[in-house]
Amino acid sequence: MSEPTENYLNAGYGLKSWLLTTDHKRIALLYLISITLLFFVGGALAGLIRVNLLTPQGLLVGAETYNRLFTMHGLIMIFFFLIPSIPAVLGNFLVPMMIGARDLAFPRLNLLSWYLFVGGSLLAIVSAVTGGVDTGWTFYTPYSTTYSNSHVLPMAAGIFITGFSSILTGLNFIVTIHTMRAPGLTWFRLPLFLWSLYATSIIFILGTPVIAITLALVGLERIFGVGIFNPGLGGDPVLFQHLFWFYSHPAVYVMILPAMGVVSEIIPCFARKRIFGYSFVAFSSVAIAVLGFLVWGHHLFVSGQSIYAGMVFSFLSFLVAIPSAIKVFNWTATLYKGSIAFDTPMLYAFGFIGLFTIGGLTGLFVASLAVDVHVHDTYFVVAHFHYIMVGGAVMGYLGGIHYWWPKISGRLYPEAWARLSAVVIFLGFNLTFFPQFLLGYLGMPRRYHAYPPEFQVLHVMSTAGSTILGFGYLMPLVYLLWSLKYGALAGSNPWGATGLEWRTPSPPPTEDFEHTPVVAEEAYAYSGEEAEQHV
Amino acid sequence: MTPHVLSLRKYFGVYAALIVLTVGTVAIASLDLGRLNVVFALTIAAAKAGLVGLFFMHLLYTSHRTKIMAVAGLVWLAILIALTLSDVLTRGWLPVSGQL
Amino acid sequence: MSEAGSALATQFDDLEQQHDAATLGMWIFLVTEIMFFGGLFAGYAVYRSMYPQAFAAGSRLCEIALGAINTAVLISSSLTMALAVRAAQTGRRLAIVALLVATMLLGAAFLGIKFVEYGHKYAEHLIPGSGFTYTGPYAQQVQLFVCFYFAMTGLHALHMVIGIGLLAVMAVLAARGRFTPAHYSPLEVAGLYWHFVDLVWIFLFPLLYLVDLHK
Amino acid sequence: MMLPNLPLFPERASTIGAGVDHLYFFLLAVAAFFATLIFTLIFVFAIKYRRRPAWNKAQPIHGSLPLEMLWTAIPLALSMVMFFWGAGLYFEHARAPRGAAEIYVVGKQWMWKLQHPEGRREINELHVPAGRPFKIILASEDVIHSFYVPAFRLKQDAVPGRYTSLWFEANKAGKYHLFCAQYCGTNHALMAGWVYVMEPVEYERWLSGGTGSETMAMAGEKLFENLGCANCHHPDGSGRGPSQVGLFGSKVVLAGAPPVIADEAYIRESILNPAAKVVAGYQPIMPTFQGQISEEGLLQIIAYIKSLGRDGKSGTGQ
Repeated sequence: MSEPTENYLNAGYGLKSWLLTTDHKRIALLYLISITLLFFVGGALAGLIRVNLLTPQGLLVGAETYNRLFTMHGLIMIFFFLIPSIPAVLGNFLVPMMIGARDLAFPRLNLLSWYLFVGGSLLAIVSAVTGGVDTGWTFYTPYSTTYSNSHVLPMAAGIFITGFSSILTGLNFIVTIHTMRAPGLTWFRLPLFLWSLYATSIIFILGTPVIAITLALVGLERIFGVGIFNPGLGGDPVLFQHLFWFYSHPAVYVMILPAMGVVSEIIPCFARKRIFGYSFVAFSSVAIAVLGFLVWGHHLFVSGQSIYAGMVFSFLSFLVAIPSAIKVFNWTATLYKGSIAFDTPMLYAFGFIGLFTIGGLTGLFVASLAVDVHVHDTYFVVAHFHYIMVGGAVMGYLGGIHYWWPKISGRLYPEAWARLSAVVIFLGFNLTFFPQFLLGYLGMPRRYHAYPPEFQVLHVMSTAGSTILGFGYLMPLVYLLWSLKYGALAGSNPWGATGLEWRTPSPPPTEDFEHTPVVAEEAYAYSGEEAEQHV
Repeated sequence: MTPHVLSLRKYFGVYAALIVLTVGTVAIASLDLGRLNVVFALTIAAAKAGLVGLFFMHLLYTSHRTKIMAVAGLVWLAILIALTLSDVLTRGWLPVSGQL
Repeated sequence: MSEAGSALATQFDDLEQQHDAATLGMWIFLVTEIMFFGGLFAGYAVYRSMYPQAFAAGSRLCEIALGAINTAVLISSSLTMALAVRAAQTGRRLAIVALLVATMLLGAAFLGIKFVEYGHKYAEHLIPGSGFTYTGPYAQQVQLFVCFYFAMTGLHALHMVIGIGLLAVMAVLAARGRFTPAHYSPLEVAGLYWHFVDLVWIFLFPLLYLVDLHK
Repeated sequence: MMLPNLPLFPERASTIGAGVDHLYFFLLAVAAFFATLIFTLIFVFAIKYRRRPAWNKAQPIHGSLPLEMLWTAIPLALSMVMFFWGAGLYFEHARAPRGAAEIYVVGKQWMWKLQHPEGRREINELHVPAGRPFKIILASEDVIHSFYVPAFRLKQDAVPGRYTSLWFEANKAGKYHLFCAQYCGTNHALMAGWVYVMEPVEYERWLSGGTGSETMAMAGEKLFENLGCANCHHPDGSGRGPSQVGLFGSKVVLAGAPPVIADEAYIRESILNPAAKVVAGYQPIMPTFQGQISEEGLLQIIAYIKSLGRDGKSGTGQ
């Protein structure tokens, strides 16, 4: 097997051929590089937080610095890593390839969205290096509008701009999936990854503008000293929370839905089976996206929100549990009587299911009104959303990166190291965050730079876990880069997977396919026979 | 691709209707109808928006999926406003002795 | 064919698919715009329900005549815009340019009148902030209303400015003969945007100018 | 449940706590069941159907409608149990029993200022007797804070510009953490203190041990005089403003608006923004007191007005 002579990576050299590219695959790589940098910045901040919490008084830094650390950690990880992660990297790379198209519908908008992302991240970094923001990633008013002396404005502007990057990505995906599918590729033959990205795009389109206008209003209120959230004028601080969470709760589904899509690709491939209950998995993605918009008020159970609204939001929140449960059961059932291989992507997928299950089940605790009153704004919530966003979304992201790495780079990574990294991350993650559930129910509030001494043992366990987790995240960085030069050539379909993206060489040519493919069968049409294509 | 061309008559007819409705909304606002004032104002605005959307923006003649998109935007706006108001309007419901 | 070929981007199979994608894309963008303004509308709804008298009092500060004239101006610009698209559908190049110019002029007139209104507000010290002076009852909540007035009309005016810029580009393209009955998607899409800006105003007018005239 | 230095379960000291903990145990049981089920199935399938020469043919199974129905219905049913259970407790927590003593709490960066109706003030400490319901009325001078006592399983944000409240009845003497749970700026973590639940006898001793013996209502009455409120608001209703006797909790008929119940929020609004709701038959001539009175002062005046009687009945006064 030799590398195809002409592919998207060698189609042009030099900075210009990258910075002015409209090739969705190259834009995906630009995103990959940007968000990887930001991930390690956010990770370093998390490391500092964990070290600081080793002692009850705070080991390293004082209150002011600590508040900036956790705020910047949250902002960078959420807005500049998790939200773009799978959609902008894997989605950009795969959406046209999975539907047999030459590119997205609007390639220049796609490039623009990357530039917006870079512009937004630069503003965030400017805000960070000039002193950072200390409002918490939630920007609650009136602290963010009136009382904080930190650099809220550049950060809000950065998020505003990055929001438009998300909007353009979502718009591009929806239009592309609607109008550019290959002949024969009906909606119910689409890979489930595309269903999940479609659902994600709905959230980008309908949710992002609301956070954009909300943060713009916060910015204006800071500039002019008056505004609609000002309690002195009769402004309602709880209104800000409504507008903020209208986007920011669905944003959690922006993070988890694409990861669910990735897992729905990986499991059939390594179990050599069609996914169990295709249409249930597909529709549950859409159901999660839609229901996800109806539950934001569960962040406001103790905020002074009307208790009747609280009950409505609690009820609706429980309903979201159902499509999530359907997905987990269907993935599990897919394994039944499969032919299961334990390649790295599959290990990540198992890790995803395990951690997402715990994250999802603890979601029931925080959706439940009376229990949430106790655990709201404690480490219980911190642990819960890390199980979803890190245990779920990041595991899915890494699983996807490993699954499609041969396609992206044309090379195979060292399998033993990769399996080790999956195990290390899984163990490190649980050691980091499981103790935080206990801390939370004990009553340890979040965003504390110092804490009562009886919580120390659990904090030390958590910090120990985070060290392991940090090493786990560094491992793929090293061996994936190594594989670019030394990895074995992958060939077009190293996993023996179905799906159009595997029908074209690795790395793919610029126009994705030599001939527009025609689709004649359902997704995941694994014959059951193990084709020994494994290298 | 053959475009769907609407007659000039239709365009001018819609225009005339829009102007009439604008005058109408000012006129009705000057009557004291209590709570109905806001209902009329929004109904007329919705009617005008409908005319612009259906004819000027050709919504009447586009694909179903475009119509669904437009409706989705309105539905989500309604969700945002309705669920937010579900909090604001019910805050005072608890009796005073147990005022939250 | 050569004309069609130059208008067709490589990722599409034919002009119809391209037109489909362009209009769908624009509609999706307009949906995001609905939600963008939607945040303000939601805030408006909340505060109007909390402070009905203050909102009525604040609304008295708006000049109904100017608002109504502006509504008519904007509706007229929507008509000329729609006719410009129609001219492209029927292949009349000069008419497209003329109608686009008319649309832009009407848009500029709208902004001019808006500017006059802002000027009056400035002269009457009704700009929110430390200089805000209002002596009637509910002074604080009236200021809240005025915040909404400026945020909503300001955001709307910003969209108008962008729209006029967009139409200027379209006018140049039209003058160069880029639009044919087979390919006029950019003009259609720009038109959708313009009509949307009109739609927003159609709601802003009664919500800002005509609040409970009898309270 | 206590290992040395490794607590696993929080202390419980309120009547509400048991209900919350029981729901928590139910949730824990459901979560443990499903987590175990899923993990076991994955583990068993992964081992049993691992790819090997003797098992290299996966069975083509596409799905099963009965199974899908089953695993939609069971989570739905369980989550509805959780919803009603949690909502019931929540509703109970929101309604203070009549006769609960009221403690006024103001949060400000970064301390809690508390005042008992009998007048004793505290900072970052709250002394209460076991076995008596208390209602906490929360206000904030600056940003959002959150009054959190883990041992009571209770938390409520203090929101600037309005009042919120919570109630509890402590049932176990001891010393418990009081936290601020809503991030409020630099020293958020230091906005913490203690709740001392005491035996009733001890509490009485503590109450009488305070220096300032002026009750909240008395302090409020003083403010009422000093700010000149009494010039217009005569008790017999003869002044230019309406009487405050029996005002609290009564229905107030307004000029040009539907009637309202006079609660804390109404009184607060009427002091800070008098023109917002004008009592029928009176002129809107009252000036605003915004900027002239602190949140604590407002609460004192409210306490004073409450002392003048409730629900239209005149009270004892002070």
